[in-house]
Amino acid sequence: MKLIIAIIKPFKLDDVREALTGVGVTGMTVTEVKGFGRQKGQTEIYRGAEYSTNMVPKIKLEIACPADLVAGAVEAIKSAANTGAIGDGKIFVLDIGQAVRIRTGETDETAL
Amino acid sequence: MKLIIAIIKPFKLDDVREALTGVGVTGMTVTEVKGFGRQKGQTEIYRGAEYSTNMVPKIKLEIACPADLVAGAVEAIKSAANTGAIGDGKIFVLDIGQAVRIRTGETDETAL
Amino acid sequence: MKLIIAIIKPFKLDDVREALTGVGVTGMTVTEVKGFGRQKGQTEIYRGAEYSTNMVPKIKLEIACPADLVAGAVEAIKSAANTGAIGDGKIFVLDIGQAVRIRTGETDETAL
Amino acid sequence: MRNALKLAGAAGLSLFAAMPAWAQEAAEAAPAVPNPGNNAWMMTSTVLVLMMIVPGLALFYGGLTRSKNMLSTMTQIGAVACFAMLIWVIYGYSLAFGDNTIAGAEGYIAGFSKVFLAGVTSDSTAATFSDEVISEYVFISFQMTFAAITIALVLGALVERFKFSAMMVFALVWLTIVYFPVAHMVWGTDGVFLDMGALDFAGGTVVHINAGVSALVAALMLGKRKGYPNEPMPPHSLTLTMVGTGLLWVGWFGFNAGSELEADGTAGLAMINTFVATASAGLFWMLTERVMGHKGSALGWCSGIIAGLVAVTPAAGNVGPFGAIVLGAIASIICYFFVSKVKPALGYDDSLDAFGIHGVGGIIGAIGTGVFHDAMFGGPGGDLALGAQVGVQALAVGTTIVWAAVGTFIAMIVAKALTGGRVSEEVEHEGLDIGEHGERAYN
Amino acid sequence: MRNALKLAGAAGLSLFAAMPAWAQEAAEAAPAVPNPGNNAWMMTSTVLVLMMIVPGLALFYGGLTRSKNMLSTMTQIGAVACFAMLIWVIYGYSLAFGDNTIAGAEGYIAGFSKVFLAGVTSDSTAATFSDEVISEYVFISFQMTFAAITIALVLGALVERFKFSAMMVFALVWLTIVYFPVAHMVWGTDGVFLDMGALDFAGGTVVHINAGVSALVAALMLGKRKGYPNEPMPPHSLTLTMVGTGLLWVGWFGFNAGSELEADGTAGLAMINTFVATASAGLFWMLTERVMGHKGSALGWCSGIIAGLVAVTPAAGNVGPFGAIVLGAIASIICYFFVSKVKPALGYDDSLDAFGIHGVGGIIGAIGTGVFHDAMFGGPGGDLALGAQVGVQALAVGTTIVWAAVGTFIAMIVAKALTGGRVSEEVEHEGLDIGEHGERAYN
Amino acid sequence: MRNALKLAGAAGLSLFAAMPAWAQEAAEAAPAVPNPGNNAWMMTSTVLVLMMIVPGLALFYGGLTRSKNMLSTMTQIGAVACFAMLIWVIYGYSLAFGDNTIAGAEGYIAGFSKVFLAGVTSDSTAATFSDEVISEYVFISFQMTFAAITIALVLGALVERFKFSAMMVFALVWLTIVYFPVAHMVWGTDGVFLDMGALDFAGGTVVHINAGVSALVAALMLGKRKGYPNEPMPPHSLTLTMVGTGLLWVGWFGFNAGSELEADGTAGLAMINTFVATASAGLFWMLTERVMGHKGSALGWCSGIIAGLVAVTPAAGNVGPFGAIVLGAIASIICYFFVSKVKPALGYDDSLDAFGIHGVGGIIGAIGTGVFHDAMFGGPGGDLALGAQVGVQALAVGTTIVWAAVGTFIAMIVAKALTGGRVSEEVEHEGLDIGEHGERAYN
Ligand SMILES: Nc1ncnc2c1ncn2[C@@H]1O[C@H](COP(=O)(O)OP(=O)(O)O)[C@@H](O)[C@H]1O
Ligand SMILES: Nc1ncnc2c1ncn2[C@@H]1O[C@H](COP(=O)(O)OP(=O)(O)O)[C@@H](O)[C@H]1O
Ligand SMILES: Nc1ncnc2c1ncn2[C@@H]1O[C@H](COP(=O)(O)OP(=O)(O)O)[C@@H](O)[C@H]1O
Repeated sequence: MKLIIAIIKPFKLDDVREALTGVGVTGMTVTEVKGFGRQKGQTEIYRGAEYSTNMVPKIKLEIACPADLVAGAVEAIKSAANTGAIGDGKIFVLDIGQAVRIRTGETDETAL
Repeated sequence: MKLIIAIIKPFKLDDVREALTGVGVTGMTVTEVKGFGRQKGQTEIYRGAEYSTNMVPKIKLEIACPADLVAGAVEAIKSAANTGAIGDGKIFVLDIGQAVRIRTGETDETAL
Repeated sequence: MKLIIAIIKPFKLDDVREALTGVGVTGMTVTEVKGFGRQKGQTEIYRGAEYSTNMVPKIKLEIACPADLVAGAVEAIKSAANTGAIGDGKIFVLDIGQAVRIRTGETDETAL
Repeated sequence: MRNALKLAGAAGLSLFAAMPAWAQEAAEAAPAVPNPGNNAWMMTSTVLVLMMIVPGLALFYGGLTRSKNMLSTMTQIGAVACFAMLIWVIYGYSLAFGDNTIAGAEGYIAGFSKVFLAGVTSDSTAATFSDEVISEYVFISFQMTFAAITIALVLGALVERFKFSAMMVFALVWLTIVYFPVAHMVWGTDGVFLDMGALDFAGGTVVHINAGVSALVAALMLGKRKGYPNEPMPPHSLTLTMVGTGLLWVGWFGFNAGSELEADGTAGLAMINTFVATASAGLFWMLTERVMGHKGSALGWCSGIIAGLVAVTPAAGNVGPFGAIVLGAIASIICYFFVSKVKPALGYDDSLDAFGIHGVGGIIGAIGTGVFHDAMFGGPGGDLALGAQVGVQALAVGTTIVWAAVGTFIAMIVAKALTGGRVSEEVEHEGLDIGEHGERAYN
Repeated sequence: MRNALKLAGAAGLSLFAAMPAWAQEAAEAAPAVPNPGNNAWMMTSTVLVLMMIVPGLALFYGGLTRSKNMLSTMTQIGAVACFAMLIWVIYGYSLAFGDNTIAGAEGYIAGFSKVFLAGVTSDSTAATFSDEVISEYVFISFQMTFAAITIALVLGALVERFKFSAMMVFALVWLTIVYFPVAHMVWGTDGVFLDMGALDFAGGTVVHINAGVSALVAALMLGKRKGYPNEPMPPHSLTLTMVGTGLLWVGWFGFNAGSELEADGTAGLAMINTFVATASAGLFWMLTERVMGHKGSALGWCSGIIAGLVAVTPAAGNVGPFGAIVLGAIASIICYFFVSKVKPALGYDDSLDAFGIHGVGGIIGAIGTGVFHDAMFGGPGGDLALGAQVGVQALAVGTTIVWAAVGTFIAMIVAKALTGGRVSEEVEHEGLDIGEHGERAYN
Repeated sequence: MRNALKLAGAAGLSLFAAMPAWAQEAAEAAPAVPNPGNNAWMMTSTVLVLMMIVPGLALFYGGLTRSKNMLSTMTQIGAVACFAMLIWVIYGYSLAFGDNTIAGAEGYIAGFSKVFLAGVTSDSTAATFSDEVISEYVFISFQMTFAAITIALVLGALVERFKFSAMMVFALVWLTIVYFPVAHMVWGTDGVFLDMGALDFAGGTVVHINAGVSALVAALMLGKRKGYPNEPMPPHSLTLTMVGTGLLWVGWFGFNAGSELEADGTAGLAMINTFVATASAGLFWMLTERVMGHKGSALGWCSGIIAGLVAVTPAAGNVGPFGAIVLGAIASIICYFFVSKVKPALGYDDSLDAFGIHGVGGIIGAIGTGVFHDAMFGGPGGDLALGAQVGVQALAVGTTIVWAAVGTFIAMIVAKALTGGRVSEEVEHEGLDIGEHGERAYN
């Protein structure tokens, strides 16, 4: 089992979720985050005080899935989240050692 | 060392935290997230425009703990967070390679 | 490749980001979280009802970086985030199996 | 509104004393036409009382609830105010201020002569306490807002679990059997409280004691919120509660100084008292917190402001400014202890302290008015039989308490029977915003 | 403001009837000095209408947008109101209320005699509908707020994509070719609507039909928001929308009861109608939702309140309280269907339903005023030729619709030509707060 | 409030000219009774000024702070206003408006004759600038709100680090040695500024220059916020700041038009000027931002609105509408540069620009009043010795600046000595909400 962590642009969330559903992903967890990277943040000015935040609002997805689904899922995210512009985001894949569904106690792949 | 990631229902947070303290967990990090899965979200209507969000508010816990505590911690979460209804959430366990306590510089298990 | 997860005090964010940039880290993802640990939360009272939250606002950083950068990055975080007071936070290091830059499709270390 | 008969005489005299003879004759000869200044002030006052309800009270109460119940709290206040307004013009005004009475109920309720505002036109007038008049439509509107805010105040004890439909049924019954009669007792020309000489300048009995006691009884019958008192339920936005507090204070000048029905010097007295009693109460709550070993708090300031406003309501034109300051301080301190110590000890869930502040503060204000009215304490009342006045005040208070408690009991029984009264556990848990209204306050 | 000529006579008569002979003579002899009571009420009313704009409408509209466009929405409302005020004193007042006329345009527009408020001083007065006067500066200020709120209302259809600069150009043209002429038609002493006997107490035609129709035309010309209707665009803060609703209701008493220009019994009638029509509409919207199988909603309550206020605007002093209740209910039900069913079916993006509520509600109000004015429905109008009055109302409505549509078309063409009209896709996507103003509403 | 003596004569004349002989005699014979219209307007004005403080200023300032200091900011404003009200009735009114004077301090301070409002009853009256009167309780209340808002304004420079207790001590000393004397100099019947013919319609000197200069001195003595100017400190809710701006504008009509003390044509002039100067200033700030290469901003609009209101305060009834428009524009542009360029260059931390807007805008307004009062610029002042008037204005301004600076220095020394002045580093870091009040604004 793998944990896919994807950082995407907020307005791409719906597209990505649909793409993932399309390749068989049934669940995910979504967090509002701020990203720091090549993309520059907006500049805000308040009465002459300029703040360039450098922090850009992003959405983080966490998707646990069986190893054989990973390639498809990564591909789905990659194409759905792509705009071609700086700041499109990243995908990281980690190993999961164990998974449990709280409601049923099912474990590992059946738990996803 | 392991990193336990648990997605639970928000109102179960206090119960789960108490259960974890009971089995010797001394720290954790909590994030407000939205979950997408089997559980259906609420429908909102604003002047005739219906929005079914599909996204349900959840709480994500991250608990770093020594390997020998994992079984107990997972069990504690499982029983404390369980309501038997769809959407109770998941537990994932990952490996941690290294841990540091910033204040003291202690590392690995003593850092937790 | 490694994923560094750091929990720090919110007001240390700018210092830490600068320190990381100094050692060659070019990107990171930031989340507002609440931490539970040794540090005690503030007590709030509303018309006689006391709430001791036990939850302290923290910032979580996630930094994906090549293995050889990890030591420097951990060191940078450690010294920039340190105040010497309880609650300074933790650093965890995990393995990343795969990384993708969404915009270009670049993978692994070139994707970071 | 104060003791009409007594003060009317006095004001009339002083007014006439100040007029040349030709003008006195003219005044006697001419049919009553409202002075635009008085009409203007009463329209302004009416608008101010509406502002107390929406957005004032809606924000004050709403900020204190959890965000998942914000819209429910605000909507219940808004909708019940609307409902009260419609009931008021249909039969409420008639029952409270109509000019006939139901046989056998003299002094307790008026009759049906003004149902559907029968006979009222743009030229109709209502008498003030001197020999002036104001437009009756303005008077009806002004009093309408009093009925609306009173029922809305009761909700403070019931939020976060009371069904919208239950609230509507409750309001219908409660207004009919509690509010209209008590309003008549205080303000009706043959009202029993007026008759016994009870002082109540702006409706402390009708509005605050009435609402507070009813809130307590209704809260006991409805039961606690799930999780109370163990689960933390901190106010979701004290910012909004402070905005509501500010608007309530601002609007209360319509309530108190408007109750004089004229823009005269007594209205000015009611105004200054509404400033200083409130200022005193706001600071004394914070001071009491400090004395008790806590930090002076924002919610403490808000709570003190409201306690002071409640206490000065019956006193507004009946005491001097320094009596008002003392009264505000006393009300604030006692309400503090009631809300922070007595309520938790007793364990009932008066969620937003509708009883703890409006009920308790209202009782202190009513009794205190009897005391500080006396010239000895700087009041405009001359040297009175202090004990006797306090006795009269206490009798009016006691009657109101019993009446409100019994009436609320009946109204809650009916509401529960027809609607179930309380939302389901699931809705309470998800929040009434989604469960009852299908919306979220913040997206 | 109502039919000046007819009612002025009646009020004058009843006033004189109420005065002794010496006073009648005196009144005739003395040059007109404003009664402080009327001046006071009109200043209060003016302030109330400003409160409708900021913070009222700014919150009502702002709460309904997404948080990334909150400041843009509020700033556009605030800035366009400022701009309208300046235009008003420069030439708007003259064109709408000046005492000469442009040859050939009699009845449709006044002239330039009062450009830069030429000749107005602190001693100048404006006549009311009886033989009283108020200070002209007060009258100018009161009417200034009407111009300001009307253009701000139009923005409801254009938010989240209309450029700030485009809005300013649009406002300049629109006020000049739409607002000032229509205001003159309704309120000018030789205005064509006044002349034909159209009833419009507080400006339903000028303000609401005008703004609503213009909003529709402008929205069609501007195009939909990116993502509409597929992407969810829930209100970012219904809490603030409810605050705005409350303030609009509160302020609307200045609008409606102020339009009497005096603090008299007719102002009182306008006041009570503004209470009960609104209360009725607020509840009927929620009721309609229930009947349609949905939950009664907070936004439903707000929408009903506004629909009721809009509908009662032309009717305020022209119908009885029970006519007002029925009118409010009808407006609410029809607006509900328009906004929830007709608009989605037609597919245009009137973002915050400026047409669906102000346009539709305004038309219902205008026609309904013709009906409920009749004594048969409790109105003060005596037994009228009902059909004839309704015909006159419909004619005024129709003329306004055409005038507003054509004028808006021209104003939008100019605005687009000079500024592009719409923000770039990127700005629309990031939000106008950052894109147009370089700020965030919440940090 | 304007130059009482001069204008009183003029108004009196024109009033009498407008009355028939019998009425003149009657007016002379009868003891003074307040016209209900004037009393109504003054009560309304008083309520409006309270609304400027809570919720107006509390939101305006609070929205500009970080969310961790929101409650602290709002509570300090609310509590200091309460405190000022109590001080006012105890001895403040007497020192500012009492009818005796302390020997040797004639023209600078009144005496103790009205301590505890000695001798004031519901029948007491205060003279207006014509031969009318209003109820003294109303006048006391109106002036009370001026004292309360002025001390609250000072806090704008001190928020996010000033201790609650320090603020209370500071307020006590500052009101006593700065506010009451300066108020007497401007408004006392023998006040030195009045005597020298300085024009100050609604208290630009007493309120804005006074508060602004004091804010600057206090900020310098208190020191910068930790992290200023490197750490970003963006406003936590410009939405709430805009709400506060709207309420301040709305309430300011009570402040400015109320300062006429009557609902007459001059009040109308003050009203229209308060509209147009403000509208102009709001737009000109945004325009200046554009000219300087930035985006026109929401906070710019708010800042301009306040700058315009401040500048028109002394000018309100003393200039014509087009003088007001120019004055608003000038004030806005200069304040923009002061706040965005001069302050950062000098490096002190006037956190919310209390000096940059109230101080600077107040000075511009005071000097500008001397200019635009002249008939040449459309003012009501006739053809004046322009230079001489400007000299007088400058002298009053200069005196106020020195007086405020010295008094603030003393008050801060006392406050620091007794309370430490500033919160601990830890509290500043955690936020004053938790540290000083034990609460969070948002949960
Ligand atoms: N090394 C990293 N570790 C974790 N997150 C990163 C890292 N680099 C970038 N990110 C995340 O990815 C987002 C996009 O990165 P950025 O460098 O702006 O553009 P691009 O996606 O085109 O490479 C960032 O906003 C941040 O959230
Ligand atoms: N594959 C997944 N990866 C990450 N999180 C998931 C995944 N599936 C579910 N979740 C999280 O668990 C929550 C509960 O899942 P859901 O399918 O609704 O019910 P259940 O817990 O009963 O299986 C979801 O809201 C989501 O936050
Ligand atoms: N076992 C843990 N797993 C995950 N996060 C932890 C753990 N222990 C502590 N934390 C995080 O680190 C923060 C600081 O920990 P704390 O025990 O308060 O002090 P210190 O950093 O000095 O050890 C906590 O607020 C929490 O967010």
